[in-house]
Parts: sequence; C-alpha cells; structure tokens
Amino acid sequence: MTPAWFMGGLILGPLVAAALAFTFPKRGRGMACAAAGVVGIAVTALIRAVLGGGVSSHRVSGWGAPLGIDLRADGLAVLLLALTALIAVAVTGYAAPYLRATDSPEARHRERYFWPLLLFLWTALNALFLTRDLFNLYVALELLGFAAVALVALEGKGDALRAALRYLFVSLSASLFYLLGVALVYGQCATVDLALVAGRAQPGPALTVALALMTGGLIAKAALFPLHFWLPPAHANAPAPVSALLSALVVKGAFYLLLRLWFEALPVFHTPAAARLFGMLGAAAILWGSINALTQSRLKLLIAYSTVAQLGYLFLMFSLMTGRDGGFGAWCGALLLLGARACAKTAMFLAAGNILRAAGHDRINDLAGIAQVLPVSAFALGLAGVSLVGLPPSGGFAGKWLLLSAGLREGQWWGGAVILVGSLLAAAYIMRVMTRAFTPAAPGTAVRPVPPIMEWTALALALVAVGMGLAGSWLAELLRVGGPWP
Amino acid sequence: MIPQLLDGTLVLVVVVLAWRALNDRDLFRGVIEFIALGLLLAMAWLRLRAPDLALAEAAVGSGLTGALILSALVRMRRREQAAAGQTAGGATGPRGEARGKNHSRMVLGALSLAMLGILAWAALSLPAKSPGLTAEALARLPDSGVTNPVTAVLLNFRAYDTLLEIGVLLLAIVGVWALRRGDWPAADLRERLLLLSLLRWVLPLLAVGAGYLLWIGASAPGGAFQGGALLAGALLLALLSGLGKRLLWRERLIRTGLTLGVLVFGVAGAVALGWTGGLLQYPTGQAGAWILVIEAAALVSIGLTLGLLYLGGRPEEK
Amino acid sequence: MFAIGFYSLVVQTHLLRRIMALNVMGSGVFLAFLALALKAAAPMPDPVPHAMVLTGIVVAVCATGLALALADRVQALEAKEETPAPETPPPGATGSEPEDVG
Amino acid sequence: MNVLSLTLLGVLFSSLLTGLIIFFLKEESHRLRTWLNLLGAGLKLVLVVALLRGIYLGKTYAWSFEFLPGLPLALGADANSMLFVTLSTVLWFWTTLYAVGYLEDSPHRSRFFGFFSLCVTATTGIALSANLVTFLIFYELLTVSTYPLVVHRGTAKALQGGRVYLTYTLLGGAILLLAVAWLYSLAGPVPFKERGAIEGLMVSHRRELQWLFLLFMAGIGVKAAIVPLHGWLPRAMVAPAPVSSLLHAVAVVKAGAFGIVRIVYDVYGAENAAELGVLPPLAIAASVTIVYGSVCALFQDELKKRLAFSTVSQVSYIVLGTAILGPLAAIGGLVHLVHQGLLKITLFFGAGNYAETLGIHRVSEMNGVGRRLPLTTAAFTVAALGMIGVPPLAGYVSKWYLSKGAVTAGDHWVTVVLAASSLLNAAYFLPILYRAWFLPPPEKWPAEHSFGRWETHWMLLAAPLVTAALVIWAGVFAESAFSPLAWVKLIAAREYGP
Repeated sequence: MTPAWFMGGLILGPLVAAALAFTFPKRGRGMACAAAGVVGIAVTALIRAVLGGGVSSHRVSGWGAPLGIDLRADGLAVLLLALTALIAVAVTGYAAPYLRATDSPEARHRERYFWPLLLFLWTALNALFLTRDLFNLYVALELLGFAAVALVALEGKGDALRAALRYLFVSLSASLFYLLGVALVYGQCATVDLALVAGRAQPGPALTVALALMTGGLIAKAALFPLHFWLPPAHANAPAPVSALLSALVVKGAFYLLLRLWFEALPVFHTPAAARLFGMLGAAAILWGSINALTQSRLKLLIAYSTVAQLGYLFLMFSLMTGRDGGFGAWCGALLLLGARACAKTAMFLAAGNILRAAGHDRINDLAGIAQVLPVSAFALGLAGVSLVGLPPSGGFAGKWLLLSAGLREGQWWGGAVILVGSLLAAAYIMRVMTRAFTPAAPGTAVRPVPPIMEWTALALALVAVGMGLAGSWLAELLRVGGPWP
Repeated sequence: MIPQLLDGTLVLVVVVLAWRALNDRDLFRGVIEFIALGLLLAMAWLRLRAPDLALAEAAVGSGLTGALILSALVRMRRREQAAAGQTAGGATGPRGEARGKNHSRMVLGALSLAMLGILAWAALSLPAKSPGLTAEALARLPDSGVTNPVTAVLLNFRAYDTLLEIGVLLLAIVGVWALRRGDWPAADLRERLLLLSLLRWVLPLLAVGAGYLLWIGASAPGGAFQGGALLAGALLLALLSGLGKRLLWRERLIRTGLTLGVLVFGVAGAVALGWTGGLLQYPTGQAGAWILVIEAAALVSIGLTLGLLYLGGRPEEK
Repeated sequence: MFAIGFYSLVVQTHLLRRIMALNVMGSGVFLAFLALALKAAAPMPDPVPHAMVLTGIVVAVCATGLALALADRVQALEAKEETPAPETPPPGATGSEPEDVG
Repeated sequence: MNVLSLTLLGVLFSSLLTGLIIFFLKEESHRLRTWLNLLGAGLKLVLVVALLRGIYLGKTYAWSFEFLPGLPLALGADANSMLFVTLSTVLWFWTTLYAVGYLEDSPHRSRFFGFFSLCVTATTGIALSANLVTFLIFYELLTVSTYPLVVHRGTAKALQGGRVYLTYTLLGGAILLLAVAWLYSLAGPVPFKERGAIEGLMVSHRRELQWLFLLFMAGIGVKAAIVPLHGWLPRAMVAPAPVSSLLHAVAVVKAGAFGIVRIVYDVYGAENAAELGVLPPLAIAASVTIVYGSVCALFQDELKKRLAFSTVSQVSYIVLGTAILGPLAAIGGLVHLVHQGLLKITLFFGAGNYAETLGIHRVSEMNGVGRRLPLTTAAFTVAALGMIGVPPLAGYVSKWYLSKGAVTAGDHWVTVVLAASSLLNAAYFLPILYRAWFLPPPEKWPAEHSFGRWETHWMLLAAPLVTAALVIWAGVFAESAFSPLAWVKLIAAREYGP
C-alpha cells in the first residue's frame, strides 16, 4: 500500500459513502461508520508514512503539475486530516441518538439528509487539506460551502434558514472573489499549482491584486473580524452536531488555505505590513468576539462568538511568524491552538446540544441545576472551558504559551497583551456559564433525559482538548515535516 | 474592422444588459434580461473561441439558470399575492427603499468602481502573451485517449476536479431535496394526444442527441456536460407533459441515477488505483474507453440532476 | 461585470436579484478566464481555462439551484409570518406547507 | 525510566489516579471511596518517606519530558521541594481523614473527593517542579482544581466566593504566565537552582529583571494573599472546613508562599535579588500584610473569617523571612512554611468541629465550648498559643529566627513589626480561649449533633489532635535531627553557604 492509497481512501471513502447514503437513505449511519473506518485507517497510515518518510506526494491521473493536479500530505495536512477524522467520528457517534430524539416526520427527514451531507462535508475537508491546486481548491471550497449551508438549513426553523441563506451568499461571493484571484494567478504564472506558483511568482500588480482577492474571500469564509457577521447566527441556529462541525472544522478550512497561500504559494508578499494588518485584525477579533460572548444570553451564541474570538488567535500568528526559528514556534502554537480549540468547541456545542435537549432552551440565565441533571455534560463544558481559557496542561495552554513566547521574543508586546486579555475574557464568559450551571435548580424543573453516549462524546472531546497539551512535542515534530521553514 | 466593431458592440451590450438585469425596476423584466444576457454571453464565448463553453452557457448558464429563476419568481409572486390577498392590505409589496439608503449606495458604488479600477490595473499588468498550458496539453493529448483538448483536460489531466464537481452536482440536489418538497407535476397530459405524439418523437431524439454530444465530445466540442444539459431538457419536457411521471415515482431508481456519476467515477478512481497505482490514472492505452464509461455515467447523473434541480425539491418520500 | 455583480449583491435586497447578481459576478470571472485562454500563442486557445470555466458554470448552476430553494423557504416563511395564522394554506405555496419540514 | 524517577512520578500519581477513579464512582459507594482516598494518601506518604530516605542517602531524583519543543516538563526533588512535599503530604493524609468524617451524608462526594485529590496532586506537582514552566503548569492546575471545592456547596454565597477566588487567581495566573514567558524568552526554561539561575542576565538585563520580579510577585502574591491581593481569601472561607484547611494550610496559600521562596532563592538567588534592590519593597509589603491582616482579624466575629485574616497575616512571615537577606531570616521564613501549616490546619479543624458538632460559627457563640468539646478545644488552644508565639511551641521558633535574622541584617524595624503582630495575635486569640474555657456554656447549642462515644466523630477528632501534637513536637524538638528546623537549616546553608 502506498500513500496514494491512503489519499485515495480519504477522498473516495466519504465521497462514495455520501452517494450511497443518499441512494439508501435508511443506511446513512452505516455508511458514515464505514467511511469513518476507511478514513481512520487511511489517516493513521498517512501519519505513519509522513512521520517515517517525510512528505508524500501523489500525482492524480499520473500527469503531475502544472498540467495535472498534485496531492500532498505533509505534517500540517495530516494533522488537520486527523483532527477532522476525530471530530467527524465524534459527531457521528453523537448524531445518531441526537437525530432520533423523536419519531416525528421532521426527525426522520433530518436523519435521511444529515448523513449524506455530513459525508460530503467530510469529503470536502479531506480534499481541501490534500490538494495542491488552487483551482481544485475552489471546487473543494464550494463542496464544503454547500454542504455546510445545507446542514445549517437542516434545522428547518426560520432563524436557521435565514442564517443559512446569509451564509450561502457570503460563501458564494467569497468563492467568486477567490476564483477571480485564481484567474489572475493563472494569467501571471500559467499554473495553479501551489509550489510552481511559488517558483514563478514575482511581486507585481497582478499577483498583489490576486492575493488580495483570494485573501478577502477566504477571510470572509474564515469569519475573521470584521467579516464575521454571518457566523454567529449560522453557528448558533444549526443543529448541535452541525454547529460543532462548522465551528471546529469548516472555518478552519479557509484558514488552512490562507496558510498555504501566504506561506507557501506567495511568501514574497508576507511583508511586515501585511503581517501587522493580519495581527491587528486578529487582535480586534479576539477582543470583539470575547466581549460579545460575554454579553450573550444564549449559550450557543456565546460559543459562536467565542469562535470568532478564537479565530483571532490564529491570525495573530501571521504577525509573529518572523522569528529567528523561522516562526516555527508561533506556527506550532497557532496550530496547536487550532486543534485544541476545535476539540473544545466541538465538546461545548455537543454539551450545549445536550442542555438544549434536556432543558428545552439554552438561556444562560436559566441554566441553574444543569450540573445536577447533566453532570457529565457540565463537566465537559468546564473542561472545554479550561482548554479555551488556556489553562495548563490543556492544548490551549500549550498553544497560547508558544504564541506568547514568540510574541515576547519578537518584542511584540501588544500581541502578548491581547493574548492575555483574551484569555481572561474567555475565563470570564466561561465562568459565567459555569456559575449558573452549578447553581442548585429551582424545585420542580422538568428535564428530558439525554442518552449517555451524547454526554460522554462531549466529555471525550473535552478530554482530548485538555490532553492535547501533553502531546505538544509530538505534534510539533509532525508539523515540522514539510513546513515552510529551513 | 467589422469583427472588432462587432466585438465592441457585444461587450457594450453585455455590460448594459448586466446592469439592466440586476437593477431593472421590474423584476420580471430583469429576469428576462438576465436570460438574454446568458445568450449573449454564449455568443461572446464563441467569439473567444470557446465553442464548448458556448454550448454549455447557452444550455446551462442561460437556459437552465434562467428557467430556475423564472419559476422561482413565479412561485414567489403567487405566494406574495396570496399573502397580500389575505392581509387585504398589500403589506407585502416590495418594501420602499428608504432615502437614507442612497447614501450607502453611493459609498458601495464608489467601492465597486474602485474595485473595477484595481481589477483593470491588475489585468493590464498581466503579460500580453502567455503560453499558458497549451503546449503541455497538446503534447500530452495523444496519451489522453481523446482528441478534444477540453475533454482531455476535464476527464484526464484534471479528472480529479471533475470528480469533485460531479460531487458538487450531487450535493446540490441533496441540499435542495433536504430543503423543500418540489413542485412535482401532478397533471397528466395524456389527453393532449397531439402533444404526446410529438413528444414521443422529440424525446428519443433528444436522448440520442445527448448521446451524440457525449460521443463527439471526445474529438469536437461537446461532452458529458453539454449532453447532460440536453438530457435535462428532455427530462423536463417529459416531466412537464406527465410522461415521466411513472418513471419518477420509483424513487430508488432516481436516486441511483443521480448518484451513478459519482459512484462510477469514484469506483473507477479506486480501480485505477489498484490497477496502475495512481488515483484516476487510467491504464495505458485504455484511457478512451475509461473516459467513455465515466462520461456515460456522468451524463445520466448530470441530466437527471439538472432536470430535477428545476423541480426545486424532493419527491414524495415513503 | 464582476464589479456590477458585487455592487448589486450588496445593494439589492430582493433575494432573486442577489442570486442573479452572483451569477453575473461569476460570468465576469469566467470572462476573465477565457480572455486569459486567448493569450496563448499556440494554434488554439488554452484548453485548461476552458475546462475550468466549464466546471465553474456547472458549479454556478448548482449554487443557483441551492440558493433558490433556500430563498424560497425563507420567503415562504416571511409570507407566513406576515399573514396572521392562515386557516387554509395559500395556493401555490406547496413547497412550504407546515407539514413540509426540513 | 528507573526506580528513582518512578518514585517521583508515584508521588504525583498516587493522588492523581485515585482522584480520577473517584470521579467515576457512584455516589453511594461510600466505603470504596473512603478506602481509595486513604489508600492514595497513605501510598503518597510512604513514597515521600522513601524519597526522603533516598535523598538522605545522597540519591538524585529527576524526571523530565519534552512537553513542547524546547520546553521540558521537569520534576525533581531538592531540599526545598522535600520540605513542602512532606508538609503537604502529611497534612493531606489527615485532612482526607477529616474530610471523610466531615462530609458524611452530604451530596456530590465523588465530585468533591475527585477534585480534592487533584488539588493535592497539583500541590505536590508545585513542590516537585524542577523548572519555572512546570511550576506554572501545576500552579494553574491548582487554581482550576480548587474552584469546584470552593463552590462545592452551590449556595449563592459560595458561588460568589468562588467567583472572587477565580477572578483573583486567574488574573494572578495571567500575570505569572506573562512573567514566565518573558523570562523564558530571555533565559529558556529556567531550571530551579540554588543561588539562582539568572546569573548571566544580571548585567545585560537589569531593568527587565526588576520588572519581572514585580510581575512574579504580583502573580504569585495573589495566592500568597499579600495585601492588596488578599481579597479572595476571607471570602473563600464559605467553603467546607476541610477545604479551608486545604486552602489555608496545605495547598493554595502555601503554594503562593512556596512560589515566592522559589523565585527569590532558586530563580533569582537571594544575593542577586538583593543586588537588584527588589527585596526591601517585598519586605515592606510583607510587613504591611502582617499588620493589616492581624488588625482585620481583630474585628471579625465569624470564627473562620478571623482565622482567614490571621492566615493573611501569618503567611507573610514566610515572605518576610525570604525578603530579608541572611541565613537566619531565611530559616525563620522557611520553617514558618511548615509551622504555619501545622498551626492553621489545627485551628481550622477545630473551627470545623465547632460548626459540625454544635453549629457554632461565631466567636460570640463560643462560650464554654471547652466543656462540651474538651479535646478539640485543647488542640485549638495549643495552635492558638503557637500562633501567638508562646514558647516552646512551633510559632515561637519561627518568630525567634525571624527577629534574629532581621537584627543581623540590620533591619531593626522588622522586630517592631513582629512584636506588634504578636501582640495583635494575642489580642484576637486570647479572648476566644477565654470564652471557650472560662465562660459558662449556653442552655442550648445552635445545632447540636451527637456522635456517641466521643465528643464528636472520631475522624473529626483524630486529625486536630495529631496536628496539635505535631505543633508541640516541632517546637519542643526543634533542635533535634529530624525536625522541620533541621531540614530548613540545611536549605539555608545551601543558599547562603560558602
């Protein structure tokens, strides 16, 4: 078995499963499990291959760039693939009982369409992480966007539909911006392969505008402040497992692409000014998102705004990537943060889903007694909060530490200050929720039971988020494979 | 001289029409202008020496998209009228644009103009002559199994793109079905014998035409997408006349048809992986046959998908 | 065209117009691709952008289909909200009856 | 991985694992939980004794693990760590016993004991950290694991107290994180070393080091409750009595004091710190805290609140000892780390017994408790007298070395502070003792429980008696070879020796 097999499995597995899940609507969950199996094996094997033999590339259809499309699995790609697999598997486990909450036509309908859409989303993410081709990325982005929008709309309520429509408009126009950028790149470099573009790129108006267009589109998709407006309604109104996927993975897909663009395809444009611009936007996102999270009255909205803030940390990294070690510390920090936060966010949304199920609402002020009824979910929420705030030994701490020390080493004090203030604000909004949750319930509050697997899935992910800090060295070793530094 | 003049006029008309289509006070007229725009664009593509695309644009970009928007417009209008009738006040008419909006309009307009300027600047800075990938593509054309370079790119050089694209098509129909129940025709037109007999002739013709486009796509403009669009037209005719009703009631069959493209393409990718060790890498010398099989499956799926997109929703589900 | 489309997208409020605006934007991008393809000096235009545009057109029609379905649901919802509890469902709104979920 | 590092890890894991298991125990499995608790505590005790013996025999214990690239998570056992780890392990054992008795029949015990164990794990981790980053990690872990204990009762007051606690400690934690990250960017992970690890920066980064010292003190000072960072401590006393013991004597406040000791002695080095001129401000802050805490304590009627302010005051003795240059003051400060722990835990056990057995929460209700609970009150009395500094009890030893050290260093004003503080101590403790022993008991106690044979539950009784005995031992046998004082002298000799 060669890496080509694993890459093929990563893409064809969920894609074919999605098609089958649509053809046989009653077998949706089975298909998801089968895809999870295939992807699980492929990802594990690919990680081993990357750790053992370095970057592995594959030329699809045997042609190779510039004519064909190349796939490439380096440390960054396999890390995100593994993260996606982990979260998708958790969501699969969670969604099965979640979708069968009631035996109504609505529930049946939702279950029919959830699985194929989930599998499409998974395909799109895997394709996005593997491909090296800018145009292919466009197709993958569209696949991702459509699946995400359809999943949001699956909730079927008015707010969810409106949010989905807004999301779709943003996503489509952002894709077109991106595509126009690709056209300009092709016009200048006569190729759309990341590595070849890097070789042929010369600073000039065409590439500057191209990069600006692509970045603009991707920033909108990644919901970086100030283009984040679509995110909170979409994430807060979607069904819980969907919110988890969107928040943990979908926005990160666009961020991943930005990394590839700025650090691999067109590193010539990563000037201090551009870096500072990203850093400022990131800092603004952290503060704006956190402050908004603090004032929300609904738990899911709070988590969604916290996602806006967390994305800010990732962009802060752009301004810290100038260090003596080639920015490796900041790079690792941001990606560790990404991984830990993805798990934490998933755990939080799943726990919020449990609360919603049990109490029938997610108003923060009326959460009293939840810790008694759903101790495991409350615990998951708390643990995920620990990672979000960045307390040790969580992955959030490790990432924050790396970013902070990179910032201090480079003398970027304001970055360090924002990171600290951001984590204090995070502590404040987490504490607000936890305090309510631990207040004893008023007598006579009726709650619906929640299947144990839904609670334990949330807890498991929160534990991964916390434990990820201990695997920091290993993850850094993985990230070093094929990264953009000497 | 005359071609340049023609081109200039075309560009001018396209731009004006684009503006009119989006900003016409009457939405209905806007949609019609939008369809006309699509047809003009098809002509423009021809002038840009892209006959494959002209075909696709005329059928898909203008025809199908236009039909989709038009039917949506009719549906929305009817609903608005119904609502207006019930509230007896007509409160649902287009909301009056507030005066204050003019301000932001100006700003946004200026922004768009600035963008236009920047884009033009960037476009003018591009090298006047760029070899692109023509040379590479043509050099490899003999190995690709087909002689139409566009088909070669689509189904061999960049077949992976197309695989994902077929995935997008399927996803679109899944998404639409998840959203709403379609306006599946209930009327049976069997009374109208004349129409029926006409259709009996036309439909097979269209199907054969689709097959022909697919076949010819290997060497000349055409291919699965253009053929699929034709098939979609046939399907629509059949559906609207009620002929296709019995066929469509068999839900499993439709679903299989819709997924056929992805399944065959995906399985082909996997088989190729086992055969040659490369994802979607066709065995030497057999590329033509592989492409034909994949395209045939894709044709069915594309046709069905595009046709059913028009209905805008899922059928009755058991 | 890209600029016109973008302007209309952000200015217009009607959902259909916005969807059309997206299509116009898309056409602008395709035009750019095809113009690039013409720059090839070889005997024929560059086929690679052609293939990309073909892909783009198909993706665009999918997007339109999805957007229309979604817009229709939203519009039906708004019509329903503006109509205080209709006793009989309005004709023609078959796609969005209360029993039509998801 | 050899036996030595296994022992080291064993000290951590003996409570970590039991804690994790306890989380998943059913609420009803009372017996199993109790046995697990005591097993963990006992095992830890045994391992610590083994560790002590090993160090006595000249073995070095070290374990490290690359947590992030270039950032080792390192454990080790030096003289300083052993002082703290022994103290917390011994006290934890008795606190566990006490807590089991105290919390009989209250809800959510699995949660409580789970976090209880995590808390002591973090404390042990702080003690055994061999570098600054590891210290930071366990320090924050301690914050997180104590919060659920503080709010355990779930009442509005408890939640409020918990919120204040978390606000203070997280702010402190953020400042500490900043300081550690800053120092890391200058000097790497900074292993703890006698006489300091920053020698190389003394000339080139003088100004930075001074700022850093301020940040460190501000960050750690929160847990050590230095005025004005002490606000959380009196409010956190809403927690159940065993938690208060933990907060005040075993873990949190102690971790803060220990942290200051670490920073001054093993990061900066006492002489370097003195050279930078950062010690006098610290000494002044400590003195202010000592007097201020005592004065506040004087005006509290609520017993636990009075004890809390007393803690604010007493912990700064340790800081004061650290801030005065010279081996004698160092001895006084360090030995008070142990002594204050023994004294304060006894007092809190006593206060807990009054509350649990008789429902007494206020000083004004304590008339005649000595007759109803003679053994408890005896232990309480020993500890109170020790606090005042009555010879030959433990507190006397600390105060003697402190004032001696101050005089040697030329800081005569410190003796005034110490004398004033002792007077104030007497002023707020002696009335309690007077009430307890010499005033007649009321007709009826606020809420009396009967526990059969003994004056109260045997577990509640055993713990204060043992700790009171330790108080007497630490004072009377101070000059023997196996006393806290002897160990502390060893540390001071290494820090200040030739």
